[in-house]
Amino acid sequence: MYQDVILDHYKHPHGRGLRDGDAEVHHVNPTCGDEITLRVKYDGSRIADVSYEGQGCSISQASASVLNELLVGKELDEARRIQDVFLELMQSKGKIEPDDAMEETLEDAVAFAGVSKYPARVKCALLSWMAWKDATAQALGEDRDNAVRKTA
Amino acid sequence: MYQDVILDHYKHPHGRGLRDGDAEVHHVNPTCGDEITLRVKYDGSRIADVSYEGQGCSISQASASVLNELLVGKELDEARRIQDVFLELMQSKGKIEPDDAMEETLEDAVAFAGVSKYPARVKCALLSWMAWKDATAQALGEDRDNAVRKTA
Amino acid sequence: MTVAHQGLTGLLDTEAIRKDFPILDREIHDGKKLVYLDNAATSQSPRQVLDVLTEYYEKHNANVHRGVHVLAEEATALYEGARDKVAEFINAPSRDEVIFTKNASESLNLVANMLGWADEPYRVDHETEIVITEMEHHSNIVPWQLLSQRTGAKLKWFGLTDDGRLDLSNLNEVITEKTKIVSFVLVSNILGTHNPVEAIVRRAQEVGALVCIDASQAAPHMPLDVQALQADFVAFTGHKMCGPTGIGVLWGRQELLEDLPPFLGGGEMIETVSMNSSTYAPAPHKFEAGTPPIAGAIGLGAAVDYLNSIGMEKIARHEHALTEYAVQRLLEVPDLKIIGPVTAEDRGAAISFTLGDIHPHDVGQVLDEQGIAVRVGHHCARPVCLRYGIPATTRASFYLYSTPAEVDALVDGLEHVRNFFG
Amino acid sequence: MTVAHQGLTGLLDTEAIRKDFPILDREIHDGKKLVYLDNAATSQSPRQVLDVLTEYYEKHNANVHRGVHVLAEEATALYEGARDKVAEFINAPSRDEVIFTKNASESLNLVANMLGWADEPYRVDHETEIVITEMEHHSNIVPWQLLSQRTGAKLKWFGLTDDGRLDLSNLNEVITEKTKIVSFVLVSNILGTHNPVEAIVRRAQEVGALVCIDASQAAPHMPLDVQALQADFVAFTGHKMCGPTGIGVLWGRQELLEDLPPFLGGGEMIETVSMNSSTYAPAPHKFEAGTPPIAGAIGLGAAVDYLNSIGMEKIARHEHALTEYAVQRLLEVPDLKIIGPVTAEDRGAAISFTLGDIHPHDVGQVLDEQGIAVRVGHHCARPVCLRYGIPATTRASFYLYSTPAEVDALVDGLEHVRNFFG
Ligand SMILES: Cc1ncc(COP(=O)(O)O)c(C=O)c1O
Ligand SMILES: Cc1ncc(COP(=O)(O)O)c(C=O)c1O
Repeated sequence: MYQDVILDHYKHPHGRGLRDGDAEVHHVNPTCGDEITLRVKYDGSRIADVSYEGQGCSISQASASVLNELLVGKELDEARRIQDVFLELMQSKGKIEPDDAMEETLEDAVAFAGVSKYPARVKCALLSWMAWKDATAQALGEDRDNAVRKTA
Repeated sequence: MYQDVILDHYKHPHGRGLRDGDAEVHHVNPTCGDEITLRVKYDGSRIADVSYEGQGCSISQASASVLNELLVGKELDEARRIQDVFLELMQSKGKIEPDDAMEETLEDAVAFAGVSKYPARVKCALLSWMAWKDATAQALGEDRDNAVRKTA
Repeated sequence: MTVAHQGLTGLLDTEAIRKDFPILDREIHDGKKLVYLDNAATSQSPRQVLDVLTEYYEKHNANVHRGVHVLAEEATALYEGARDKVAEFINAPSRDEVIFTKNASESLNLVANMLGWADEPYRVDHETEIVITEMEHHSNIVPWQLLSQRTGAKLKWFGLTDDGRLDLSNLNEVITEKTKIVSFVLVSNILGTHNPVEAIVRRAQEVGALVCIDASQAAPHMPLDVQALQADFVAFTGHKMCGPTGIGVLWGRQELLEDLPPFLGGGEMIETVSMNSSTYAPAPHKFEAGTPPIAGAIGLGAAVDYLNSIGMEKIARHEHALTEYAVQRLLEVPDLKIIGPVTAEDRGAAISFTLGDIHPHDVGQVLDEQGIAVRVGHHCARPVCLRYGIPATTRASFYLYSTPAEVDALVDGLEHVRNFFG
Repeated sequence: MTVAHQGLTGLLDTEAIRKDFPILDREIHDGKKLVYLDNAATSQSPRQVLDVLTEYYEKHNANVHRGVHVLAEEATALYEGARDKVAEFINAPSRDEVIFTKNASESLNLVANMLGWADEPYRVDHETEIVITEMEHHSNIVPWQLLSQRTGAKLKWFGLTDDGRLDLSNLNEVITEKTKIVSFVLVSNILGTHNPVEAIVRRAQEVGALVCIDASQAAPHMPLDVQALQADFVAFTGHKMCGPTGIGVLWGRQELLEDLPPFLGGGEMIETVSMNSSTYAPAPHKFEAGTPPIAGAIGLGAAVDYLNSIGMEKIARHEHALTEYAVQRLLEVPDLKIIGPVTAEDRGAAISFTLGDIHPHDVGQVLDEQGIAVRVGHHCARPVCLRYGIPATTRASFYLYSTPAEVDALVDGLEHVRNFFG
């Protein structure tokens, strides 16, 4: 499961650190104590930044790094599609052999295919993705609130 | 376990029926619903009568009949000795092969040796004996009370 | 020896099935073949289940959840796989509604305790009522008596008709607006009666009461569909359905399991613990404190596979044919009186009876001497004995491996009992 | 590969012992020999136990108590025989003080619930206090938190010293006249600490509080004498002592078991039942509702026989020697920090540690790839992790079949982990 790509992201994480954002969430994986604080910043429907800080195992840390690399700059719709594919891969119990299309979508994240064989670790890999989803919901909810407030 | 002696006592019980007594007890074997009402009558320290009424399996019924036959007319000390031997036999899990001395003490009651192999039935065999012990304690307790009252 | 059973239809190929059950080859009392008619007390386990148990301990044994090593992953997959199997077996809408307990008794106590500690609208307290029936197993009586004593709730029950059925004539007086929970047995272990669920559930729903069904004698013998039952909780036990001892099931509706408080506290059932307070894992784990009966659950999963491989419909048909035959043959025995429905309609394969005034203990013992294993006593349903004014019954109960020849052996055995004590 | 362990004394003949444990031959990850160092989570079962389980189901399986047929008598004799064995194993004054549960968690919940429903002088209510410690397993925390929430009793606890021992400096302030129950672990499953019983028991007796000891990590590893402990209750679990899953034990003092109310209601635990009220059987049956884990208890009896055949004193000596060696070897690993006593004195054979800032999940996973099974996480003792400011630990835990070579494999494995993430 420890593909070089994963170890690389673990040792040299992308976009780590907390920067300005529209929403912040804190997620914990209670079974192993992995923790992440994650902020999203939107520029309209474009993801301007995903910044994060956390502690945890290599899988959860590398996954956050991959997420940052993959999603920043993308349109929300596209990001959601990517997340769905990643989720599908992680829940495949090692039964999906990523094809070219999947590799194109997930880029470095295909390296997590091996992790999906380890149920105890799938949660680690998904921690940052769940945090991102949650933060996005908050940010967009707030945007809408803000929008309402502004137009009011 | 169903020795002829046991079946005989079951079909033709000795001394069945409730007669006058110094004390009466009612005992139940909750696991199978065997019941007995038993009275003892003492003539000083001599057992004048053990009368009883009850419902239950052949073992519990035959055992009451044997008890009546064996104990009525005996001195209390002797009766207690007999009960101890019977108890020992019943708790032997089929491991005691009654010898002549035991046979002399227990008479027909040695026929219950086979029952001791069946833990579920030992309680049936002991029901009337426990009732007798209890009734005797009551009767003698009362006697003593009576004695105290008389001398007071 | 009578051979009256030729031409019975709907029977299983018991010759093949019996080969799966090592214990059925056992001889007792110097060479007498075992005739095992005590299936309502506990069933036997096929080789297929025993092999799974042994393989678990020889290859995969580890504590479940949280492990990152191979054995822990395997044990967890097997344990949770058993949950999937059980969920499918009872047609549960979600696998997370299947809670593993140690037996049906724990399952029923779990329901009673959840309701005692629950918040409104579920809370059972001194202003509310609990409804059971007079034909319940002690395991579906005592937990409610305890709850009633501890909360002040009133315990009420449905009585029985003379022919061994629930008396529902006063349905609306027994289940009222005050009723919080109605708990009843689907198939009685002593009378064999298969109870009508719909009428009771409809009335319970009318007044907003929860419904708990004790399916201990149903799950082993017929297709069980918790959605069709429309109950809120369904309890049953592994050792009566070809599974190992020490494993039971409580199925509960997801929303309820989410809302209701935990019962036992400990490892596995928590989300996070500090000295001051804890939060709980989602169901089913919330209700599974401590290391679960891992091998037991996996064995139950194997038992479910085995039963499915035969087919629950077919098992039900087999037992129905056998019960019909047994009722008919038993009624031929002089002085024999069936306690419970004297028919095979709406009844399970447990038949209780008295034999003149020969005490059931004696009946059972003399049958045992002939190799025939039946149960005698009050079958943990003493109120039924009180209701019919008898101290005890003899009970013969059948399963998928039971044969008409065993019914014949029983009938012949009873003749012998009569002669012996006659 | 290092061979530093020559000359260790007090070790068992593990070559012979390991032949009894089929799973120890298992190879994982393409031919790597299993190095099983997760014994504090669950132990493995020897052939001798597995054979007894299979033989039970193939020859004697029946429901216990009340049966008059041969199988029922045999099953009952085996089940009650297991109780005799366990009673002797812990030097219980009476066999009737041994209650079979499904696991240690149920045993501890049983105590908490008995005290919650008890009459005076045992009753825990809002004017009383419960005392535990900061090193308890969640199974000895959550039941008391629940009891505290439900009764209003105050929950207090002993803290920990920096070197992983109980801080008893405030013994008299923590245990006071208001204390009704003190419940603590004999040997910690995360720190390995073996706690001093006498001081705590003496203070508890002084104020008239009951004492409950969680011996889950002691019973498997050393002679256990409930009389010498002078506790009122002692809980442990079968699956950690070579027994099957799904069986636990609660030992309790006879007078208490007589006085305290039942917990779960159902079959087997009653004396007589009517719809209006029930009376209960004497202990231990009063506390064993429903069909017990029959095979589990019998398997535990076989495990006790097995442990006795090796000798608990010898097992303790073996583990002590191994622990001493392991502590010494582990301290050679750079960046490794033991969480718990850094000595083999007054400690069990479970050793928790951190390895630099490599997350325990990664440590465990990379060890697993080498065939080495350890546990990672908070080990159901999260307050200990909070206390020492760490998210989790890696834990290696030994048993009678563990060898110095396995310690060496662990140390080599940890070197590999360091290089891998270095
Ligand atoms: C110290 C301690 N107490 C209690 C338990 C709970 O045991 P079980 O999970 O078998 O209930 C464990 C093991 O998990 C333990 O190590
Ligand atoms: C109808 C019914 N309910 C509940 C039970 C209790 O099951 P268990 O003893 O496995 O808890 C039984 C069996 O004994 C039963 O027949």
